[in-house]
Amino acid sequence: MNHMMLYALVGVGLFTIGLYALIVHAQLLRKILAINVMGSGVFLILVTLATRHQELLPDPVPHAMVITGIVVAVSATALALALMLSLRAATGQDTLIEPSE
Amino acid sequence: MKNNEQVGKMFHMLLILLLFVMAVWLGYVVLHLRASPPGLNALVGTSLDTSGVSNPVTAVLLNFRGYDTLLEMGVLLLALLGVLSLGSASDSRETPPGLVLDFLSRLLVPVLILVSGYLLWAGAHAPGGAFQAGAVLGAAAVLLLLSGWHLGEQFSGLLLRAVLILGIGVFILAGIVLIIFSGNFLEYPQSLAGAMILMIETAAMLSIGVTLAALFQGIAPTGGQDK
Amino acid sequence: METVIQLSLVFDVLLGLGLLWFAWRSLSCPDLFKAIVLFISFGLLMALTWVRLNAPDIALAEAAIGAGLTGALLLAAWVRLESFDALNRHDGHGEDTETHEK
Amino acid sequence: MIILLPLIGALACFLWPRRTVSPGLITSLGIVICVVGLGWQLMHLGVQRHAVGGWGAPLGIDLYADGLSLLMLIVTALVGTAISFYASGYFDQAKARHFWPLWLFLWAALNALFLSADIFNLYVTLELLGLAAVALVALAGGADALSGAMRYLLVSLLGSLAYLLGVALLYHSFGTVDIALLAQHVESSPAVWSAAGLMTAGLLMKTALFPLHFWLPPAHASAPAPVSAALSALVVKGSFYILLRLWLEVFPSTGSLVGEMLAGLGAAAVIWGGVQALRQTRLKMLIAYSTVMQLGYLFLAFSIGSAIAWQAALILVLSHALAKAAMFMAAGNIQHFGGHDRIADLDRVAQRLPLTLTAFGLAGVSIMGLPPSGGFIAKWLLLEMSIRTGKWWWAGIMVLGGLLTAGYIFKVIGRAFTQAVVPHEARSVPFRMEWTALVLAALVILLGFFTTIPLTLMNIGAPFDGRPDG
Amino acid sequence: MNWNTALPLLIVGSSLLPGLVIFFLAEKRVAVRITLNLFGAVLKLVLVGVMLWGVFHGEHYEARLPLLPGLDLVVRAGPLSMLFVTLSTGLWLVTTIYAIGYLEESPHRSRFFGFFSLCVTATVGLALAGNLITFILFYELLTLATYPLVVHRGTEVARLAGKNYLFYTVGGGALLLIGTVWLYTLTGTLEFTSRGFVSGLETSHQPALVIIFVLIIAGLGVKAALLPFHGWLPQAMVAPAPVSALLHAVAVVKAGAFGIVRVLYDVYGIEFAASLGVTLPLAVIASATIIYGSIRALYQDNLKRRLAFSTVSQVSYITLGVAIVGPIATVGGLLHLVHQGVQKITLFFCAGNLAETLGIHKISMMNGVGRRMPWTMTAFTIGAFGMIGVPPLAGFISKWYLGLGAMQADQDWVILILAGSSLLNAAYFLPILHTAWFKAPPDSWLLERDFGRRETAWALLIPPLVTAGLTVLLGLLASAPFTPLEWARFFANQEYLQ
Repeated sequence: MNHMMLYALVGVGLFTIGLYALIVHAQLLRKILAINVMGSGVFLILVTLATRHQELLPDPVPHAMVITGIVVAVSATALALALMLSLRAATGQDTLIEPSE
Repeated sequence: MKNNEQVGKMFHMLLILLLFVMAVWLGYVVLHLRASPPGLNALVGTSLDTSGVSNPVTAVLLNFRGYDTLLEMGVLLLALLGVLSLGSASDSRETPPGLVLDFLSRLLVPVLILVSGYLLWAGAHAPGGAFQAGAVLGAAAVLLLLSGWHLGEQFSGLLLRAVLILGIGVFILAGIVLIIFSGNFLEYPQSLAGAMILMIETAAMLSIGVTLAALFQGIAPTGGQDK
Repeated sequence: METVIQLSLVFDVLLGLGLLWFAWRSLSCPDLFKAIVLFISFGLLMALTWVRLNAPDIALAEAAIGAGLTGALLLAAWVRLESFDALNRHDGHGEDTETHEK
Repeated sequence: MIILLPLIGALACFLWPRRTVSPGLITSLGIVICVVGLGWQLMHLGVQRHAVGGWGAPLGIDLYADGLSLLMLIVTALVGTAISFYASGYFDQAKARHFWPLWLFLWAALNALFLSADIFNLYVTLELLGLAAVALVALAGGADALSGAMRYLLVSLLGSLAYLLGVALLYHSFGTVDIALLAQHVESSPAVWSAAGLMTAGLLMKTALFPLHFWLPPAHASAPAPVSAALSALVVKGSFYILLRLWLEVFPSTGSLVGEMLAGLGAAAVIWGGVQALRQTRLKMLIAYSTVMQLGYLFLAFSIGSAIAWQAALILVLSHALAKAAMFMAAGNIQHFGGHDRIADLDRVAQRLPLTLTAFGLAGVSIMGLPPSGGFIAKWLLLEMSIRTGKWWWAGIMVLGGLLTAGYIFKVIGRAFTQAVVPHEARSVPFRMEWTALVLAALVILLGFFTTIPLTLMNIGAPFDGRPDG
Repeated sequence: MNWNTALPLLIVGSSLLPGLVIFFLAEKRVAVRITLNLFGAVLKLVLVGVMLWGVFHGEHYEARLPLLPGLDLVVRAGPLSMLFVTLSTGLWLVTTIYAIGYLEESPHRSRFFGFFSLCVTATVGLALAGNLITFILFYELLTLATYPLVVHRGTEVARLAGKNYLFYTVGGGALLLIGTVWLYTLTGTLEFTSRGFVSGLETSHQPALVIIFVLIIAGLGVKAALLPFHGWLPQAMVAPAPVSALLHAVAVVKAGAFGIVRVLYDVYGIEFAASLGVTLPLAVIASATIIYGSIRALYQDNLKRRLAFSTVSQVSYITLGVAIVGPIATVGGLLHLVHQGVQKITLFFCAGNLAETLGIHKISMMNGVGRRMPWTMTAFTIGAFGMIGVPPLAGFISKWYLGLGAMQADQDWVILILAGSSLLNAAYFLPILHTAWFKAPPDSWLLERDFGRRETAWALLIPPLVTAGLTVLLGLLASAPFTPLEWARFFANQEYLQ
């Protein structure tokens, strides 16, 4: 096992930090950042695990997956931001609100 | 009141504890995965030369797992649809650009466009490809938007939308045509593979770029926050 | 040879810690704008990491999309949030005033 | 290809926003035809496997269709068509131009999901599904809807990330993301267990099983009626379908403990959802909680775990989809009619919207699990199996749930008969909106008599016999 | 599908289809609606007549629809079903006529008659049901179809009554369902068969069987208004008179009683049930209900409520009769199923007439009403005497058989019950008659409606007279061919291996 695995651990760390922030922070922009950090963590794991033993060319399939993932992430982020803004416009606050009776 | 705070603290502690356990466990798992994963390396290697491109990643993205990419572009477009449906995108008002920004954009945009073109072309054999290229193109467009230039009427209409769906449209079209020819969805005939992939990529790049830009405009302050 | 391994190891450790630290800061620092900037730099570090993991394609994608465009989007959103606040501070011209500031 | 058609439709709608309705309807009819075609194929040629790009697993992505997927596709086609018709009467021009592309995207995502045999591809479809759903919820506008949508989006992103991490672990343990291949290679190991945990957790989050249901009611209740129908009837079923696939085929059968756990949560969901539904004062909230509850029933099958129990769960999926769609449409009519959905002053809807109330009532019959209805058959089978396997406590839960359901359904119907304190001015409800709801409700009643048909369909390729003990 | 399969379906359908059509009729299409109703009712009656003839000559009528693997929907004709089908069909016809008269120019008649037909469909369906699941299906359908009738008035009171009604019936349904499913897991079949299908099981299952029996009987007991579960019945009185008449004379209550008979004889088999030792407790509960109902009836001033409690008590005669192990008692019970129906519907019709023509709801307001409405009160009197069991009326016959049966099965305590309840019946009916006939009428009735020379509308007057006539005939010609007596005997012979 080579020390690339370090990045796998970093990935786990990012995933955890993101999850924590996602739960504790009320502010939406922050939640969105958190989600993105989590995503990076997952991608990191996804790729790192492929390089467990030194090969010449790394396994391209995870790479492709990660690129897909990144694009998905940016799309989701954009949508989330737009939602946040219109929510902000509608309620005047940038946190979630409880449904009114 | 005080009591509540205490409870809140307790939950907080509990949460941290749980997450910590999860992290440790996951760490253990990733470190002790089965020693020799088969991976698809070898397989990709062998079928690479029939894929029409020499960059394995592009091969996977556009050929082996092209279907994923197709759906993924769906996701991108979908996000845009969502943003538009939220109605925050509107005709942008002229905002006089900072001098620096203006200069920057004048300087950078052509470069960026060139770069994207290169990335697209290089994608076949070297790192790069539709997404990176599209992203760079998008970046260029964003710069333009920032520097006050905005999508004119002639763009906001049918034409713009046409460009937006160009990528996925071409993709689907190719797929269907290929069903007719080779019986399988998105199964490129060897000889044409390279060309078709390039074609799809070009379309994809354009759409991705414009989509990203549009996304930006949907959110950007120029998108008329008070109408 | 030994030393090269050692160096790379040190480099990796630093990079990893850097990632974690930036992530943590950007998620915890009180000022939103700072947070976004930190996030963007985090993205750039990610790109670096991808290179290190010899995944240049991802590196490009990350730099262009992950750091670049996401960053742009975030900043844009932030600016608009600010502008909302500005509006509220003045005369409360929101997109719809009646449901404003309940 | 069933997936492409709605995509193309969506693009068409996006391209020409002025005239969205006609392409939308045409597309939905087209999908129905395709599904029928696929059904014919399955019945005569058996299970279908299509290698996209001609590479085939593990390198490429496979599409796979057996009875299970077919049934889900049929449900989607039925409800989807109904929703399309309903929506064509529901939205005004401005909203319609946004609704149709999104809705068709959603539909495409569902079809893709039910046909995919590749866990990473499933991830992409999940995202497609999630984003489309969120955007549709936000379509309603207003603080509630937007907040609901936001919460929904965050949850669904979190869910898919957990799922993706699971995929990563599986891929690196076995070097493939194809379900069938995984099923061959998979063996118990910490990695597999964490993967199972992560994916299950992520999917449960999207399926809104009891403790993770918090996001569902606000989202489903605040969305526009046709969207609520789609979400409650179809979208949550998507992630449930993946769960089913994974536990039926991929993960080691020693998941019985997990099964018990899931069933326990399901039971909790039944009770909690029922009680909450009873306490609601707004019709759509009530229906949304009823969804939480009905989803609970599905998970009881994880404990009982025999082939028949799975089939029962599927029947329940089918009938719940039809019934719940009908209910939300009925609620939509009522809201459109009285301008509100407060249960307390429904104000004699029974007299003034007889068709709608009939639809609501019939759907209610199935939700309550009273004969004659699909819901009854499903409940009967589940009861039978739970007693046969000696797990009679589930039977108790089901009966209790039935009573709770009856409670909240008739709470609504009773109000519908009586005069409200403050009478409301009424707007007329479009003809097709009333009839669509009614037709769906009638279908679910008919299903009570012709259950044998879906039963035979879903057994093509015997998706349930893989793991007798679930 | 040949005639023998079609017939039972036709009988069920002959009220279902008109019902469904009626739902969609515009409110003012009175003529169409009435013709549809009557057509359906008459057609059904004719078909039933044909079937009676057929069954009597050993024809076998049955129709199946596969519901699940190994579980069919079955409608089948047998002596017991014929008894109940004939009763409900006959009474449906008269009630329809009555209802048409009763509900003139009142709102939402389409809805009313639609559900009304559904009710009868359900009743006939569960009478013809060939296995337990079919029975349950129609049983629940009945619950659902009656609810809108109970809340028909749309008042707050009506809503609460409906709520209460559901609380009982749906709960009962749940018990019934779970019992049935459990039974199914043990036996693997639910087909009604003479002398039951569970007796084959090995003895290890007997405790389970007892519990199941309790569950199912409790479930049915709710509708049959057995003692702890009778609460809904008096409250359901807010419904319009035809509904009360139908609910309490034919559909709901009888459905419960009928179900008990089915379970006792064709699921468990009376001898086997006796060997399980469940019949005696049932008989005791029934007796308790009889006495309790009568006593409660004594204290009601509201006419319909008094009738309701009388129903509570009278219906339990049926349960009592069939719970006494012995052919004659069985015959008595079944006879009462029919006779009580005919008599009680008469009484409700009359009560409706009083309310409709003179606005009388309380007994204390009935002074001398006999002179104002002689025909109605004659019918009422006949019905009342029938209930009390005065020879030669119908009620006497059934009670007579009950008594004989009790003796034959040497359960002499039952005689006491019968005697006691008859006394009580007398005690709560005779005062009514006395006030009606022998007290001086007030000079004006509140909200009286004038029908010229007739005391009230024809549609309201004919039905009670008809049923009263039936009461007499059933008493006099008890032993003529094709009477309920004969069918009851027919059935009893199948059930007991003498």
